[in-house]
Formats: sequence, C-alpha cells, structure tokens
Amino acid sequence: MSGVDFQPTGEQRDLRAGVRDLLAGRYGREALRASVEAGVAVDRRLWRELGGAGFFALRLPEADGGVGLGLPEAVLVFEEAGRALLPGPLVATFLAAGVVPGAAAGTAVVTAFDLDGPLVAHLAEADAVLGAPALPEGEPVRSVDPLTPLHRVARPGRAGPYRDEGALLTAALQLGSALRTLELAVAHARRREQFGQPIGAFQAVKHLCAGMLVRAEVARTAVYAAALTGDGAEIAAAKLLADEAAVQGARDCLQVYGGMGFTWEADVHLHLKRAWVRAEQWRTAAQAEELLAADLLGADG
Amino acid sequence: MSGVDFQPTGEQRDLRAGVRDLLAGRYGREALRASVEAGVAVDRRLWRELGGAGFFALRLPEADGGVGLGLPEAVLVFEEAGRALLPGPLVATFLAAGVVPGAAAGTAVVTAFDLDGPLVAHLAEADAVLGAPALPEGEPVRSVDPLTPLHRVARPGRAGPYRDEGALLTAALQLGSALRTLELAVAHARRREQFGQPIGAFQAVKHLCAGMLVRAEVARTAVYAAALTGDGAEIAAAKLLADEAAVQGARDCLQVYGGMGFTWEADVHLHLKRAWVRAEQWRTAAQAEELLAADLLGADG
Amino acid sequence: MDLTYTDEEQEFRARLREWLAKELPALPPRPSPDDWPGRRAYDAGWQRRLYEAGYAGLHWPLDAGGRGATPTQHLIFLEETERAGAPYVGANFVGLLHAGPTIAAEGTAAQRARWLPPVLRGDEMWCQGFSEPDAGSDLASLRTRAVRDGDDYVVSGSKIWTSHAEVADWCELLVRTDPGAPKHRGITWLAMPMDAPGITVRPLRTLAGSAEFAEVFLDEVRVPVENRVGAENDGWRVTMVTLSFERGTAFVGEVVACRRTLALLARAAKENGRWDDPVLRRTLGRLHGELGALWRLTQWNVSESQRSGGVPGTGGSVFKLAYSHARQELYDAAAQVLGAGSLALDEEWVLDRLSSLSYTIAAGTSQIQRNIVAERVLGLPKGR
Amino acid sequence: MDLTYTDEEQEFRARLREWLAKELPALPPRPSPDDWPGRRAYDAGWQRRLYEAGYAGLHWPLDAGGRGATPTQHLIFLEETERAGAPYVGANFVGLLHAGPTIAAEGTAAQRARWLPPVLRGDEMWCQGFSEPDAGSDLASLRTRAVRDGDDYVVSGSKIWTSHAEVADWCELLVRTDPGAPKHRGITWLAMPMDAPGITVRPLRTLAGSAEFAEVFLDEVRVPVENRVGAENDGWRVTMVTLSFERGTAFVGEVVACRRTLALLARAAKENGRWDDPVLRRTLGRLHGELGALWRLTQWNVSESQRSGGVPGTGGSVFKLAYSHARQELYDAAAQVLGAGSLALDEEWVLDRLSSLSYTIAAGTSQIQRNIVAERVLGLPKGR
Repeated sequence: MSGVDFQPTGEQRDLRAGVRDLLAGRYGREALRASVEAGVAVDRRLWRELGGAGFFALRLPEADGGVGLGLPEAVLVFEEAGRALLPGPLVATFLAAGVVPGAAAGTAVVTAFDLDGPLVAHLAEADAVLGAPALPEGEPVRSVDPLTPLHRVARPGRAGPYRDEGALLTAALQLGSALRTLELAVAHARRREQFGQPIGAFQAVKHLCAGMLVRAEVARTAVYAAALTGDGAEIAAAKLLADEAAVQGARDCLQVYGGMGFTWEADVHLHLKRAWVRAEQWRTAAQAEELLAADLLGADG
Repeated sequence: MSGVDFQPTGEQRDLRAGVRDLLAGRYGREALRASVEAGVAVDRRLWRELGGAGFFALRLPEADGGVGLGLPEAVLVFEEAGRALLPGPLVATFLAAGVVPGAAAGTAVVTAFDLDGPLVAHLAEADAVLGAPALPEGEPVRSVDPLTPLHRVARPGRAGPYRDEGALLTAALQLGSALRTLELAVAHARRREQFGQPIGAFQAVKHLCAGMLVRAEVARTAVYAAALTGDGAEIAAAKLLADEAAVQGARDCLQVYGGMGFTWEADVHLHLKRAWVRAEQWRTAAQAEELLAADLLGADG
Repeated sequence: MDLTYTDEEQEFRARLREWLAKELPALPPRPSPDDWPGRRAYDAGWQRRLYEAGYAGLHWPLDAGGRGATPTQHLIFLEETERAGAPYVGANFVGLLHAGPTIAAEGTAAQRARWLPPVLRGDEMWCQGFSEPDAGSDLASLRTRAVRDGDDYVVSGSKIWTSHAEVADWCELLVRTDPGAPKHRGITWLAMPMDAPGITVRPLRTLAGSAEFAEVFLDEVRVPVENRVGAENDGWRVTMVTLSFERGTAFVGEVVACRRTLALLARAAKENGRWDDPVLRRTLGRLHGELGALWRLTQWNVSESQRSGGVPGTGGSVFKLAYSHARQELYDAAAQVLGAGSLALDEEWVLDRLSSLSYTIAAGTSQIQRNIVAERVLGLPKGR
Repeated sequence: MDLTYTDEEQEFRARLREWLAKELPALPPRPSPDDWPGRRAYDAGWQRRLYEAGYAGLHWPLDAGGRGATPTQHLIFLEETERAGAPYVGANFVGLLHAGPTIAAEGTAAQRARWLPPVLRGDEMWCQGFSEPDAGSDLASLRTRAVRDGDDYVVSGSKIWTSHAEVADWCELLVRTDPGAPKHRGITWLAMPMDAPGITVRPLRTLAGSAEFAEVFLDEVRVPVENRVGAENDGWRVTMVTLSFERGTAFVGEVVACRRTLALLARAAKENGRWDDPVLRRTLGRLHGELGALWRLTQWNVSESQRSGGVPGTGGSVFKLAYSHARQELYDAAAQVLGAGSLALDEEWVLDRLSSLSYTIAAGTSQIQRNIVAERVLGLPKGR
C-alpha cells in the first residue's frame, strides 16, 4: 500500500490485542475490585509478570534484553493499561527501564516527581524515584483515588527530561480510560430501561455518548500522531485532549449510569478519580496550553 | 403581603405591557425589516414619539417633566426594547436625559463612547456624545449589525461615570433579546416538522430550548436584582449573564431554525449581531469577571 | 419589585441571630460521619432546641403544630442557620420536609396527632422509600408490591437511596397496590414502622467512600392499613401534593453555603498565589456572579410562591438545572485553586467535589429536568 | 502506523508545488463575490489549467477520465493548493466532487462520455438540487414531483441551498417519482439542463449579507428520460453510493486554512497586545492543539479509506462534529483578538465568523450527526 498509513499495522494490532488479553486474564474486573478493597496498588508479582512480558522493556534494544519497539507501540500498550485501570507507577517505571536497575524486568518499582507541588504518588511502594538519588521521606496523605496512594514530601524534585515522554504515555492511559468509559456507558444505555425503552434510545443519552466518542477519537489521533512524531507541541496537544476525553468521558458515563454511577460498586468513579490524578501528572492543561501557544507563535515566526 | 416581594408589581407589569404594545404597534416586524433594508437605524419621528411617551425621561423627577420612576422600571422598559430589536443609542440617550438638552423629549439623539477602542456607534445619527463637549469626526466603517452603524474616531473618550447604569440598561436589552429568541425558537420547534413530527418533540431540540430558558431566567433575576440594589458587582453579573443569554440564545435559536436561521429573512441573525454589539458595550465579559473577582475578594476581607 | 425586608422580618432575623449566637456554642461536638446513632442523637438534640425556642416546623401550618411562617421567614431562617454554621436538618430531613407535610396535608386527624408532634420535637425520625433499583428517573414504574391481608398490607420489594434508614423510626413508603392500573394510578402511600419484621437495611457505599444511603429490602413486611395516608391507589397524587410545601426554599442553605465556599476559595487562591492567574481569577469572578444570581433566583422563587399561596411554579426545575451545574463548576474551580492538592482527601473541598457529582442526577437528572422545562414551561410536544 | 510519505508522494508534492509556484502568479485578478459570470469564468479558467497540467479529476477513476490517484495523493493535492493560496474549486464543486463521481459510478457509457469530459476541462458547471424548504435534515422527505410524459419527466417543485445556480449548465436533481412508496424508495436522480423552460432561480441572501445560495423553482420543467442516472426510483441509493468517493478528504483544504488563520490570529494578538492576556493566549494554544489533532484525524480517515478501498467509514460524522465546533471556536477566538473591532466588517475574520455559523447546520446538523454516530457507530437503539 502506498502513502501515509496512519492506521496501526497488523503487528501493532496484534500487540494491542495481546496486551488486552493479558490484562483481561491477569487484571480483570475481580482483580481490580480486590485491589481496591485491599487498598494495594502495586502487586509485586503482577509487576514482575508485566516485566517478564516485556511491558517495561518494550523500547529497550533487543541487544539489551528489550523488545526493540518504539513509542507508537508503547502508546498502544499504555492505552490498554488505561482501559484496564491497571494501577501503579507504570509510566515512571517504563521510563526508568535501562536507567534504574530492575525497572525493565519489573523487579523494581519506580515512581516520579510528576505532580506539581509536594505530593508524590506510590512513594511507599517504590524502590526509586526517577532521576532522584534516593527515596525521599514522606508523610502519607489520603488520596482521592483508592489505587494511587499519595505522600507529601518536604523537597520534591523535578520530572525534568522525562516530562514529554511521561506526558505522552500518560495521555495514552487517559485514552484507554476514555474508550473504556464510553464502552461502559454504551453497554449501560443499551441494557437499562426507563419509560418503557432502553435509555440509549433517548436522544439526550445518545448525544452524550456521541460526544464521548468524538472526544476519544480526536484524542486517539492526537496521541498516535504525537507518538509518531515525538514533537513537544503534539505531545502537549495529546495530553490536553486525552485528559479531557478521560475526565469528561468519566463524568458523562456517570451521568448515563445515573444513580448507579454514584455507587462505589460501579467502576465509573475509579476511572474518574484516576483521570483526575493523571490530568495533574507530567503536564497540566494550563502548561499544555501555554506550550501550544508558544509553539503557535513560534511556528508563525 | 409581607416580605421580600421580588416580583414586579401590578403597575410594573402594566408598564411593561404598555411598552410592549407601543412597540408592537410602532416598531413591529415590518418596521424592523424596513429599517434593515433602508439601513436607517434612528427614525427621528419614532425617537420623538418615544420621548413623548416618557421613554427617555422615565427616571427624571415629575417636577422636571419626567415620569419619576426608577431603575427597576427602566429595566422593564429596556427589556421590551431589546425584545423588539429597537435600534439606536437608546441607553446613551436615556442616560443623557436631564443632561443633554432634548434627550429627555427625544428631540436629541445621544450616543456614547461605550465601546473600548476607536469605534463609536450611531455617530452620524447623533446630536451629541454623552459626556463629550462636541461630536468627534469619524470615518464610517461597515458594521456587522445592519442597524448599528459604526464610525472610527481618532481620539475616543470614555464612558466614565455612566458605565454602571449603561451596563445595566444594556443588560436589560440583552435580556429582552434572549427572551425573544427563545420565543422564536419554541414557535419554530412547534411548527416545523421533520421525520414525521414537530422538531420540538426531539429531545435534542427540547434541551436546547430548555438551556435557553435557564440562561434567560437566571439573567432576568440578575438584571432585576441589580436594578433594585444598584450594586456595581451585581450590575457586572447582570451584564455578564445577560450577554451570554442573548448571544448563546441567538446561536441556539439559529441551530433550532436550521438552514432557515441562516437566511437574511429570518430575524435570528439580527438578534445575534445586536447581541454581539451590546456585549462589547459599557462592560465586556472580561471586565465584568475581573470586577466580580475583586468584589469577591473584597467582600471576604 | 422589592428586595428590602419588612420591619417584622428584620426583627425575626435579629431574634434568630441572637438565639443562634447563644445556642450554638452550647452544642455538643459533632459526631463522626460513620456514627449513625450519634448522628441521630445529635440531630434530635438540635431539633429539640429548635422546638423549645419555637422554631420547629416554622413553615408548617398552624393546625399541624407549625408556626405558619411566610416563605420569606422560612428563607430567613434557612439563610441565618446556614450562615451561623448551625447543624443541618440531618436525620430530621424527611420528617420535617416531606413525610410530615404529607401527613399534615393528607392525613386524618388521628394520623396527624400520632405522627406530627414527635417529628417537631425531634423524638421520631423518618426515612423515604420511594426509589427502586429499576425505577430511577421513571419513579412511577416502581414495583414494590403491597397486598391487602385483613387489616394489614403485606409488602415485598426493595428500595434504594434511603438516607438515615439505619436510625429511622418510620419510612414513608410508596408501594404498588394495583398492578393492573396505569403506572401512576396503582400506587399507595404507607407509613412503615422500621422495626417491623422482614426489613433488612444494607448500607450503600457511594463513590465518596461513605455510606450516606442505604438499600432497604422488604420481605413480607406487614404494615397496618391504618398507616395508609390518602386513599388506596392514590399515593402518587398524595406525594405530589406535598411538593407544594417546598415553596422555593429547598436550596436556600446550599446556595448560602456555596457562596461562603467561594469566598474561602478566593482567599485560599490569594494565599497560594494562584489568584494571580487571570484564568482562575476570572473563573472565580464568574462564579461569584452566577451564585449571586442564583441567590436572587431563590428570592424570586420564594416571592413567587408567596404570591401564589404556596403552589409551586416550575421555577424549581429551572433553578435546579442552573444550580447543579454551578455547584459542579464551583468544585472544579476548587480543584484549580488546589492544583495537584486536589488529589488529597485531607482537603474538605475534595470530598465535597465528589458529592457534587450527584447533583445533576439525584431528584431528577438534568436530562429529566430539561424535559420538564421544555414540555411544561415552554409547551413543546412530547415525542412519539 | 506511519506519518511519513513515500518517495513517490514526496515527488508528487514537489512537482505540484513547483507547478503552483509557476502558475499562480499568472492568474487573473479574482472577481468580486457578486460577479457571478466573472466567478464562473475564473473558476473555469483555473480548472482548465489543472486539466492541462494533468491535475483535473485527480481522484476520479482512470476509466472516467480521472488520474486514479490514491487518497493520499488527493490529500497532498488539496493541502498544497490551499497552502499556496490557489483558487478554491468554486463553481466546479458539484461537477467534480458530486455529480461527476455519481455519473462515473452509475451512469451509462453514453452518459459518461457526454457529461464527464466537460467537467474535467472546466467547460460545464453543475449545481445541486437536493434540499427543499420542507426537507432539510429529513432530506428523503423531498416533494419535488416528476411525472413521466413520453420521453420526458415533467418536474415541478422547488429546491433550496443551491450554490452557483445562476451560472450552472446542469443540475443534479432528486425528484419523487413514486409518491406511494416509502420515502427513500420513490426518488429518482436526473440531470436537468439549467436552460430548460420553467426554471426560475432566485438568489437567497444569507445572514452574511451575500447571495451565496439560490432557490430554484421548477414549473413543469421537461427533463429527457435519457438524463436519468440509475433506475427510476433508485435515486437515493445512487446518491449515497457517490459519497464513497469522498474518502475522508472533504475538509482537507478547510483544516489547512483554519490552521493558517489561527497562526495569523496569534500574530495579530501579539501585535495588538492581547497576547499578554493568558485567557486569550491559552484559548489560542488550545485551538492550536485541537486543529492540529483534526489535521491528524484527516490523515487518519484518509488512510482508513485507503485501506478499505474507498468505502467511507463513519469517521466523517465524527470529524464533522469536532471540526464544525472547532471552526466556530476559532472565529469566537478571532472576536476576542479583535475586541470591539470584531463588530467591523472591514476585518475579513468577521465575515468568516458569520459563515462559520452554518457549519453546525449544513450537510447534516450536529444533532443529526450525533444520531448517526450513536446509532451507526455505537449501536444505540432508535427511539420508539
């Protein structure tokens, strides 16, 4: 075939499907709810299994024991992790592969200073902080997301050179979450009956779902394109759009679910809370917009 | 009756109904379209008739030949003028009553430096500019609103002490326009059939109309309350909310009208263009928001 | 149009303020959110104080033991108690604001004498059994069955979103007594004693992590026929009539609270430096305007219901649409003020943000409210 | 996934760029918007140049006289011509992009030979007679009647939103030939000569003040049966088939133009000082991200249609929803950059803002597009 072929290749589709199957088997809904109830975000055994499957070493050269793939493959894999609501500092550990011993193999858990301010995620579960000489001391803080434990540290470091790639992979997680809440909303709208018909037959519900799809599809192309070009402005756009697709998608899903969405038992709130966390990581909306504005003016002269 | 009685009194309702009848008879749809086609915003005879009916002298004491009413009555009257899309520098002339000779009687037409920047509305049709010693020279500029001719002047003055009351009365015009586009949208939605039923039976159209009503009703209470208290922050809120109700109301009306709304023959665009003009007059959204922010912080300490 | 209060109202406000200033410091400490018996006792104690001071059932009619206050007095009461930081109505909510008014309007003399005084004194608490898992927005499709057996109804089914079920004495219950009738016509209103055999209460955890609500399962619960208010199969009308007691005051306290929260947010933003960001500052300014307008809309709705003698306008749906949206915007703005700090639950606003997510859903979703507004206010036709 | 162009495509782009650089300075001045004959001549001249250079009907199949280009080549062509500021397709729009492809796909050999070459050469212009005053979103409810009389159809009715009707030679017309059939089944596709007796064209003024469209009134217009493309009563299918020619490229030029406009807006804001307002600056930054993503979505849709061999995905509705919204946001941002200057029509952006108001309406309102997306992509059920 000639020409720009933006669509995933067969191999890429297979990779994505493989990760989806792996996660469905190893971290399905029951495992998710069990970790929520136990309050344990990082399951070391699962982490090592992910490492064994090449999750963290995806981009390392084959010569170094890696899989030898690139950012485009990485975003497809992280999209699936976002869909499954897989917890833990996935992005930081991925970026640490080849840098922090054990990260590539999943024997080490690495977090990052990816939040502005004194909060650090997964600190108590981590063996290292990306780019930091040692693990800082921190006071535990109750987190809005039951699977993202937080600590407050005295002198947080910076995400530094990892910021772009961290933002891109986090955008991929958001994309997966947005696609998942869309699936949940559509399935609920087809099943739930009120006033004698499935609620998905009402335009108000249809149009909420259509809006979710539009945001998710625009975010998807932004994420995939940014992975292909690695351009900083495209990554900022991908983060901005994927954050919105995930946050607003979860809220719209909650609206479609109605009262059921307000319960702890529904997964909707877990998507929303994680989406809130990710929106604050690596690059916030305000930072992305300012970066894009600077690029816009610069691009023009 | 005891207690806060925020509702208009019988006299106030009669006043509003009287103005509505007057304008329906004197500036109905045919007159509106005729002035659009002729490109004449200020009809001196109509202006004098308005003056004779006490439109401009509403707030002057009876001893000075005025009607002796207050801002609450003025906003009801301006609401009707906005509903009828009555053109001309109504607000400036009203504020000039008792200040510029002839304004109260409608024998003088008074405009104002109510736009930020070099543009002045109705300059060629005006006898005076509120608060300015003389009429400035100006170059005509094609205006987006066919009934708000614009000139560009070299050294525009300032609206100065008239800004609050000007903003409030302009908000009342916007409110009337918002209520009118809602009426137009609802009437169209009940009449127009597509797919075998009136389009107003579709939730998508219903919910657009419901949103218009909510914005208009919130704006209405803000405008009436600001007229009663005369508080600067409440006036800013009234302007902000009424601007949005008018602009977004006209756009939603256009969406309900579909292709018909895109034609010159429909009145929708006249409401939208006038709403755009008024949104720039006296106090813009950015100014109103900053003023409200300062009030919020000040109110708290 | 007038926004000034009469001398009588100003005096009412002054006396209330004085009483609150004296009474509030004497209150015991608030119990923790999970301590249901403690919360019941606390709420009962506050209601008892109100009763003794003559503020209980302020808006109830005189012949029901209330004070027959005007809507404006009720508005002042709600405004001042919120401003002063007085306890919320809490476990007395259903008794004072829904079941009680229903019994006052539709009950027999004996029913009024039995049930109303304990509500006013804070001796008995009520909960509400209306919603069901399969009847949310479409409330009238409820399926909990009641079959007459001698002097009892035998009730089976399940209810959801029941607040205070664990500690309530009574439940105002809607049941289906005629399954063959059109859905609005076969419903009956019952007062169910919560200690009757066959009732199981299961706490329902919300996304905020708390068990503010419960599910109530009913397995052949016997409710005496004399506990029926109104005629059999007339329960839908009975329930709707009660809404006329609301008189536009439903959200007074909340709007006051939102405005106070906004002022605190502005101060916090000033302190942490984010006030210097015009995007955030203008967002807060806009919210100040919107919430101010919603306070005026509350006054508008109250004076409308005062004019119409208590019959509710359709202003309630308009208000709820605007308010639930503004409230969610308020807590989104709070998250902007906090930045990444919005992820930590030690900040009260973060929990409030979670709670605010229910506002566009509970008591009629925004979608349902828009239908109501479009069809009943604007006269748009129903779909095929 | 790949965003790099093949060597062949890069060469195609380079040749095209070179040709445009040579050709564009030689063009005559653009006629004024109201000069319809002048515009026709200008558009015809440009099409002739394209024809002579081998770019006419780039995406048409080879056997229809086209160049059989891939969707990507077509995308490059549209991107480069827009970037270079080349003339729009203008009066050739319907011929090149709709009627022509329809005839190519469904016409007889004789029909193809008669109608296609003049379109490619710029000798004949087409207009479109689909919409009717009472058939907007519900296009298939059209009522213009055609009755067979010997070798002719006799057509009466009226059409609306017909661009270039004043100067077109032909009109692709949808008419109802079987009023008794279900609405999609009784429609026929005809090529109507615009000089036939009984046709009245009335310019339709839009809210932008211009007469970009016309109404076309048909009073017993005789159209030869041999001008029918496809079978009688099969016109709906014939028309829909044509959409498969679109291949995701419909908005390429517009997206490129929007991105250029945005860059100009940023520069204007920098010059007038409003760039220093973070609210505006961040709005422009966000639009830069959105329009960039829409450019990528265009490439995505084109490569999808390339894979599927030209069958359109449902990506078109998704794209149109996002794009029409972003375009309106773009011109709202322009108004913010201009401040009160946004009220003066001497600024080109103000007219463009007016035009952008049609984007959520024309070619399927956003409401209709959301229905399509919800039902066809997401599989949600139709309402009762």
